[in-house]
Amino acid sequence: MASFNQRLQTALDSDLAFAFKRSPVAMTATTIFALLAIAAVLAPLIAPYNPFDPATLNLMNGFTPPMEANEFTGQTFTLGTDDQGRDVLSTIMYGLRISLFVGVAAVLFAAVLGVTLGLLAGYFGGWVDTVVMRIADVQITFPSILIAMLIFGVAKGLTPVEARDEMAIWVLILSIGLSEWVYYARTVRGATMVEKSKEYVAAARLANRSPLAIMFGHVLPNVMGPVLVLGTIGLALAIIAEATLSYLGVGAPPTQPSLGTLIRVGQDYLFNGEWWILFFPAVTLLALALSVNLLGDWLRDALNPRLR
Amino acid sequence: MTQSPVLSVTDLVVEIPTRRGVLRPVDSVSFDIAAGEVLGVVGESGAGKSMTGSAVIGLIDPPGRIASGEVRLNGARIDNLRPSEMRRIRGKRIGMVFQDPMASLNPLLTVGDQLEETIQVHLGLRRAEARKRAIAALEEVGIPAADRRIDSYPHEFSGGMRQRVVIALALAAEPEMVIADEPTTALDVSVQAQIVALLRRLCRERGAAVMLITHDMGVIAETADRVAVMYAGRVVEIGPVREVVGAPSHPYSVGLMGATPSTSGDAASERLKQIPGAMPRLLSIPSGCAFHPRCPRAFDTCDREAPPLLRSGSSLAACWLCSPDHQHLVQSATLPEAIE
Amino acid sequence: MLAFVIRRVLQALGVLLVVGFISFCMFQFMGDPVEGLLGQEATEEQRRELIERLGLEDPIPVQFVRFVGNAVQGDFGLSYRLARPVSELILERLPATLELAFVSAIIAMALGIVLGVFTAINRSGFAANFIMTASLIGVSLPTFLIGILLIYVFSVQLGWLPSFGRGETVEFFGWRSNLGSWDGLRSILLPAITLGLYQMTLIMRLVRAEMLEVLRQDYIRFARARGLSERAVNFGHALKNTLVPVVTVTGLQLGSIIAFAIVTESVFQWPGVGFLFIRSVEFVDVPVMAAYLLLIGALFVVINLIVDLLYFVIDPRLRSDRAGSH
Amino acid sequence: ETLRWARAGDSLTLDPHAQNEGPTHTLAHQIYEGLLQRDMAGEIIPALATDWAVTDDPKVWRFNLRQGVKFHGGEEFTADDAVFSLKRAMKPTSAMKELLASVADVRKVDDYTVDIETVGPNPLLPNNLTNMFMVDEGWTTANDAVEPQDVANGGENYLVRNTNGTGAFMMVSRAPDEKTVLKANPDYWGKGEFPLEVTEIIYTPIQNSATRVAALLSGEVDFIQDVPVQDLERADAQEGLKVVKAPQNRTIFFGMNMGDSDITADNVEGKNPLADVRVRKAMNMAINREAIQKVVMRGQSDPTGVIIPPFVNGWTAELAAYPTPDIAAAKAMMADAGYADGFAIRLDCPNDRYINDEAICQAAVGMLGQIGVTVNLNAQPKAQHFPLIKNKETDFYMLGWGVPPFDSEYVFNFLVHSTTDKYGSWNGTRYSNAEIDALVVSLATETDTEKRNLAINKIWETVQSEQLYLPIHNQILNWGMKDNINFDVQPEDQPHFKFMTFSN
Amino acid sequence: MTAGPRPALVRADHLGRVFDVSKPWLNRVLEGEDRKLLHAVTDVSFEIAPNEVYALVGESGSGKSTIGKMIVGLLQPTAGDIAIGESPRTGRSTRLQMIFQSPFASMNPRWRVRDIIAETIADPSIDRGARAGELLEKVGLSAEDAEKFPHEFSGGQRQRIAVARALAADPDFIVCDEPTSALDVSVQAQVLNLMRDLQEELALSYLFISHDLAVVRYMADRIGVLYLGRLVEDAPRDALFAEPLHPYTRMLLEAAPRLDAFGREAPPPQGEIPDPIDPPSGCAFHPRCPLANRRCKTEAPRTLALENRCVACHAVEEGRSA
Ligand SMILES: Nc1ncnc2c1ncn2[C@@H]1O[C@H](COP(=O)(O)OP(=O)(O)OP(=O)(O)O)[C@@H](O)[C@H]1O
Ligand SMILES: Nc1ncnc2c1ncn2[C@@H]1O[C@H](COP(=O)(O)OP(=O)(O)OP(=O)(O)O)[C@@H](O)[C@H]1O
Ligand SMILES: [Mg+2]
Ligand SMILES: [Mg+2]
Repeated sequence: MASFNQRLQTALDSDLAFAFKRSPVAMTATTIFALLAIAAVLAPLIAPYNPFDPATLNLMNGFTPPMEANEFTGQTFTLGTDDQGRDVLSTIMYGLRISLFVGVAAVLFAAVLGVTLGLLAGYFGGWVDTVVMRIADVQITFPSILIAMLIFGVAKGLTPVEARDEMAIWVLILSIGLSEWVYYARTVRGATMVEKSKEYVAAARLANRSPLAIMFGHVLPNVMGPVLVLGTIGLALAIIAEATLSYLGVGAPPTQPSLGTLIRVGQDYLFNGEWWILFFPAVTLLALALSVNLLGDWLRDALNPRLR
Repeated sequence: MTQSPVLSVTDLVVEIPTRRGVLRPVDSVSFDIAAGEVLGVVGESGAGKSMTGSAVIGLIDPPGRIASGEVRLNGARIDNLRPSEMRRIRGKRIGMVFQDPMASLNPLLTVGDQLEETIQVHLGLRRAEARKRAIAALEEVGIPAADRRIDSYPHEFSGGMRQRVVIALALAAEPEMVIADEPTTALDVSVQAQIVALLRRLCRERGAAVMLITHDMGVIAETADRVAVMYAGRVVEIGPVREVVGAPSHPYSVGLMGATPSTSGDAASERLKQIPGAMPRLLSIPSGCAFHPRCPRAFDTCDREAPPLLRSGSSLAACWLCSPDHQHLVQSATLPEAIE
Repeated sequence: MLAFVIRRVLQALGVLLVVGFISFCMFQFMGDPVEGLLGQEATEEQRRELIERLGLEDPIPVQFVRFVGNAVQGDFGLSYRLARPVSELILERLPATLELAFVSAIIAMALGIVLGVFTAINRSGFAANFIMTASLIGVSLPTFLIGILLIYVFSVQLGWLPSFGRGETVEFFGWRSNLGSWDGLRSILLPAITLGLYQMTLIMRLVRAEMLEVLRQDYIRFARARGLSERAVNFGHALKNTLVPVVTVTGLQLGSIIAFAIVTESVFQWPGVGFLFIRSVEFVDVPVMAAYLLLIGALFVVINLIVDLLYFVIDPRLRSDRAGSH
Repeated sequence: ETLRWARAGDSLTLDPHAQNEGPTHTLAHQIYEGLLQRDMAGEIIPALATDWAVTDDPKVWRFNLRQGVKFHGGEEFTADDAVFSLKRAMKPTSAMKELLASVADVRKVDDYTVDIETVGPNPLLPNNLTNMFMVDEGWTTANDAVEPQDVANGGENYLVRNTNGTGAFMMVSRAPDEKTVLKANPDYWGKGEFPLEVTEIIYTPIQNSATRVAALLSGEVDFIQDVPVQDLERADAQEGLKVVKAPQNRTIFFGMNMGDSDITADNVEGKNPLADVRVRKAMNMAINREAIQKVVMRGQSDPTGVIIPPFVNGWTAELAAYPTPDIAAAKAMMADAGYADGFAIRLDCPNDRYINDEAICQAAVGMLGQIGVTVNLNAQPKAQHFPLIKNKETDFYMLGWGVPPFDSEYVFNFLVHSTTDKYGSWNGTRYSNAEIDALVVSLATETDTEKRNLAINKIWETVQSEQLYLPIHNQILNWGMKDNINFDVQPEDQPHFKFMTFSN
Repeated sequence: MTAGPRPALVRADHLGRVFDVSKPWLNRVLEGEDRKLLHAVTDVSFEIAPNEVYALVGESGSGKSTIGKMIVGLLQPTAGDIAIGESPRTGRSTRLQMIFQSPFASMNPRWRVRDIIAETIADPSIDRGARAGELLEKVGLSAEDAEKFPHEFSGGQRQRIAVARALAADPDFIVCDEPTSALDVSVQAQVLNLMRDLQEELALSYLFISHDLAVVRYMADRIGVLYLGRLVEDAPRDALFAEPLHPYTRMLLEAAPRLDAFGREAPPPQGEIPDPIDPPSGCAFHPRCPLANRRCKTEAPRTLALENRCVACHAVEEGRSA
């Protein structure tokens, strides 16, 4: 048990940590991401208002500029309010929650699905491989937007209207996840085929290990590097995809706006001077995606042994 | 060996700054190679052989660099030339052959493209002439039907043929000096013999000096005129091949030869001699003589001071045992047969 | 190679069939074409008549078979909304989208490759690092936001470039082109940049990564050791080898350029197929939507095929007879 | 002057009898003309008919045609063309036939006189003729287009893409959804009668409202319809631009299923909360119409308490009065009705049909939330929304209703009468009252205006006391244009460019 | 081939392995090609006695690894049988172990050494940690090393770990596939010595695969020479080196560089190994063979059993080889 400190120490001494401490970009990106994530996770505790509870909204607060008192109600909001009188700051925090939740869940979903299929395809080859890769081919024919619209269409037809708002988030996760798994599957399949031919797998077979034990015990840990990089970049992609879908009106419901929904709403007010409705969510989205992308980028370089 | 050397390396130091400190893969290396002479460079993996070769031809990847020392080609310094000038020397006056013939050729260009390109750059010929020269070069390295094969892509050749192409490329401009970095490691024994013979024949015909880098003692013994043994970035012994291979002075050379199994002799059933431990990493090179922790005959001076190359017979060895001050040690204990 | 092509074509047909089925099914769930077609005040009788005429009451497999059969002949029926043959509608608008995609792809590829090579060669230089970091902003900004920003800055604030539409077009052999007039060129600039920016960053980053990989290869060292100039090494040897993976990704990106044109076209009011698609979704114009999805599927498949064939051109290893054995 | 004009949608077809739809008529009006037309104030004025009157037979209207009018193709306009055009508009594939349902026959009297006979006396016939365009008989027949385009069946004919009208403008080129160019008709009969200052029209549909506004702001177009309310101020304030407004003939309201004993869209088992008039009244009381007007509509609406705009016969100020929002009183009424803890219900709402439709619904969600009605908003495109109402699949929905004949009867027929074959097709409230139904039916044949108006009043009283609908507001139309354009907003949202003038 | 003096521990009987390297079906149909079969191993028979080291030598692609994998059961033979002890072998057995060529690829880099070694421990009653430490000490490392990861060791140390892992299954027989070809001479000597010591101490049998005649000479009791998947000569070590019978064996011996042959300039052997998919007719070695005659081109030689050794060569059979 003394090994925890020891392990921590090992982790801190590891190449990755070393590279991390040396990279101001990585540190800044992590800080920004952490701040945004904390704001999202703690939103119900720290946000000044709850924008998702329509009964608490006062429409008369609508379009209040940042730091100015509303002309009817006299209330003041740090980042102003949107068209429904929602506090933009609180809405961004809650919107971040949705964006992050959808992003993380979509990535997890895509990764689990893609990694599993990739492992199976790469390890067993043959018809398993053919089937998985042909599905991937079809899948890749549809860009994520179309996949999402498709799933939305289907989900819309299948779910009762009452359930739609709750379903919306899960449908987003499903559709983004489904459009991304191919990348994991392809990467993992390739890496698995490389790993499979390595002698340690033969050694494990000699020890009478089952294929599943070999796949998950031996191969999986060794293909996780690229998966980690893909996952980080995929997180940024998923966040942007969610925003785009919500922007197109097939994402998060208007009563529970995500960053994309906020931008869609805000875009209508760009030309008339009510810039804050678009600006703050857009900047937040950019900061979120950028920090994740920077991290992914850095991670890719840091994990690449040849660049070290 | 009285004529002036084609290549002369003096106190060459290569440094690579890394985040864990500055590495010295090559440390105060000196040697000469005369025209028509083959200098074999042996040593275990990581000893700095390739790095020395790269330093000579000026191809050390940044951030690595030549920190000090001189490289002279026919008397003129080449280690401080501008890139454009160095480029004119590379390929033209110094040719280089790498280990892996599979990887040395650009897979997307035909063999002819790569040959003609090189010939045009160095000899300033027109395309048609360059092509003729290229075919001739291929014939010379023993590629049958060269005029047809010239338009083939590298993958259409077997490993041995590919290495012949690489040699043709390296020698296309008739350089005075050839550096062959493990030219046969990736090949089978029967092909290895062919390639070594080819290299030796071509260089002899052209009077080129050859630096033959390998870790195969046997190849060195059969091919080289002189041998330099490297250990942890330094030349520990250099001298005529018969002496260094047959009767080495440095304990490391002794160990190396003893550890090499052989197809001849009678010692087949006897144990191989073995040197304990392994070569140190560049980050933790021991003080003094780098070999002293593994050396069965180390004494107190060895871990304090690095030995210079000292004369021992007709070769030079970097070992305090060869120093006149320590001759008594040599005499008192005749070299033990087995170092274990 | 013939076998390869045939196999690819067969695969492509399989993919298209699946795509067709999906697109067909998808629209079974979306909206009610009858309402879209007849409007608010139609009588029950009219509705029944229409349902019958469109065959909307047949079992789904029957409808699908009919759909495929017609699709094969290029007949996607008539648009519910515009009452014109879908194939004609699509053909009419395809040039706008293809041209937009083409210009975006050119911008993306030209800039992407140049910047990628630049950042790879000057790996640790300030400019390269700056470009690399800035490029991340490119991949972090959603397309729609880029479009809005460009319009805001270049049309509304500066008034330099048009904010919508194709502007003046010139007709060459029945192909209406933006590239023939100054106004047309001005009009295509903002949408093309919007659409191409993301792909450009992707291509640039890919080229850089591949180039760095290639520059580490032995044959590059060997080329240097033969005294070839940096230029010959970087462009004659390294770039060519970089192109193999870049071609695939660029090919795939071209496909997604066309698909992502949906967003750009709707922001810039670009009269292309993507715009047609969005309008059709609003009106639940099933034939147009189905045809669009099939078109995208077909484009992807064709592009993939071309990419695969390009491989043969670029990489001699694939051309050899021994490709099957290793 | 060249006029660059943009609006959200494009004309659906050029065949003037194939679609009964605003934007389609707008374009047609520039090219074709009817016997009569509405001017920019909405008044009926002569067009191809110079005068008209009921003959001695109250079932026959006589129209005297304008002489010397030429089609763009050079053919002269005569009574034959008028008879042909009206008959064409009555063909089964015509979308205009419902408007001529009362017409029994159309007869040529002489070359410049036409009689229209109706089934019964129809004093309102001219109202139905303003969008009834005249085509040339010879040209149409020669091009094999006697039958109007069969839109429902995906048909096509020569007229879909070719035009030959008598109007002030002629087609130069057209790419649907993209760009249409018209130029002035040099031989127009109305020279001297209309300003005719516009010489060329370049019409570009721009669906995205931000882009449309951007186009106006950046000067790429001169005139746009449907300015988003939030940009009115900016557009108006911008140097060289102005916005003109007028009330529109359209009211926005919510409908509630009060007729069924249980409904599916709520969370109450075995009961229909909307069936209780106290609940409906409470909900009406919870809606803050002024907040919607101020914030959502930026003042561009007239809050109202009745589902007809003021120009419609039957409208009174009392009907239009609406309660001030009173959450406490509303809650009390909810408690009275047994819903002290409220209930949940789904609200179906279009998101691409009315001005800020989705935002209004969202606002309502918040307001109703304050009296304990938890509303799940289902906003979707009109193509999916309207079938819900027609198929009676929604229990709480938004709808907007225009009244082209300017009479309450039209509203009652569609929205108040219980749903039968002929009536109540848009009555999503499932309200059914035999007495009221009988009254509604009687309006059609009642010729005594006073009696008729009394009946109308009676019906409205019931509608209001039953709180059949939750009215929100009447929409206000606005057009944005260059400062130098003089143009009034037409209440039907139909710009007739021949009336446009420029001041320099 | 020959029945040894002792009962054989491992017997390979007319072993063969064919790989299908044909192009996909469609290509073959269109291009009118036949199925392409690669005969990696053809008709190979040998026996390994208990406590004997049997070596297979041959150049790259001669089928050495394929035979090794078939013996341990990683590959199924397409022809012939393998018998372990008395019974024909069924399935894989942990009593047969293998040591691989690459000290880097043969160990999962994410696993601790203890787990790597323990994975092969077959007996569940054994305390794995203790056993791993024990084995590490046996191969000259320390028990504490069990906690480390493979990358913390040098190549030679890793090969020792590989030996420890093989020993963990308590095997009688270990296939060593070029275990030292990735190592430096000084380290190679350590590993070879260790393997020899263990073989004696634990009475193991090895199938020792190598392309290096010198190493084989040091390790093996008996040597089989492979050329293009066929066993061309099989002889006790000393006999083979003293008097190689097959021309290929002679060529190999000739070509091997020697430490004491300074400046030797023997003419190098001719030609390269042919394409195994399309091997020469008759005796596969005939294009490179100085003794080849017409018969060699057409007729594959049978295996000639001589006293204590065998060889497959027409020239030897006809007595032309002297
Ligand atoms: N870019 C680099 N960064 C850090 N260390 C390096 C780099 N390149 C080489 N080295 C180290 O320099 C030392 C000398 O390497 P070099 O390639 O010259 O060895 P070598 O004797 O040729 O070995 P081999 O027989 O394996 O080819 C090695 O320890 C190697 O790890
Ligand atoms: N899985 C496989 N599929 C197809 N061909 C194979 C396969 N494995 C081996 N071969 C072929 O079988 C032949 C023998 O291969 P093997 O690996 O046994 O040779 P080897 O003697 O071990 O060579 P090396 O010294 O290079 O390890 C070779 O030609 C090889 O290409
Ligand atoms: Mg080297
Ligand atoms: Mg092998």
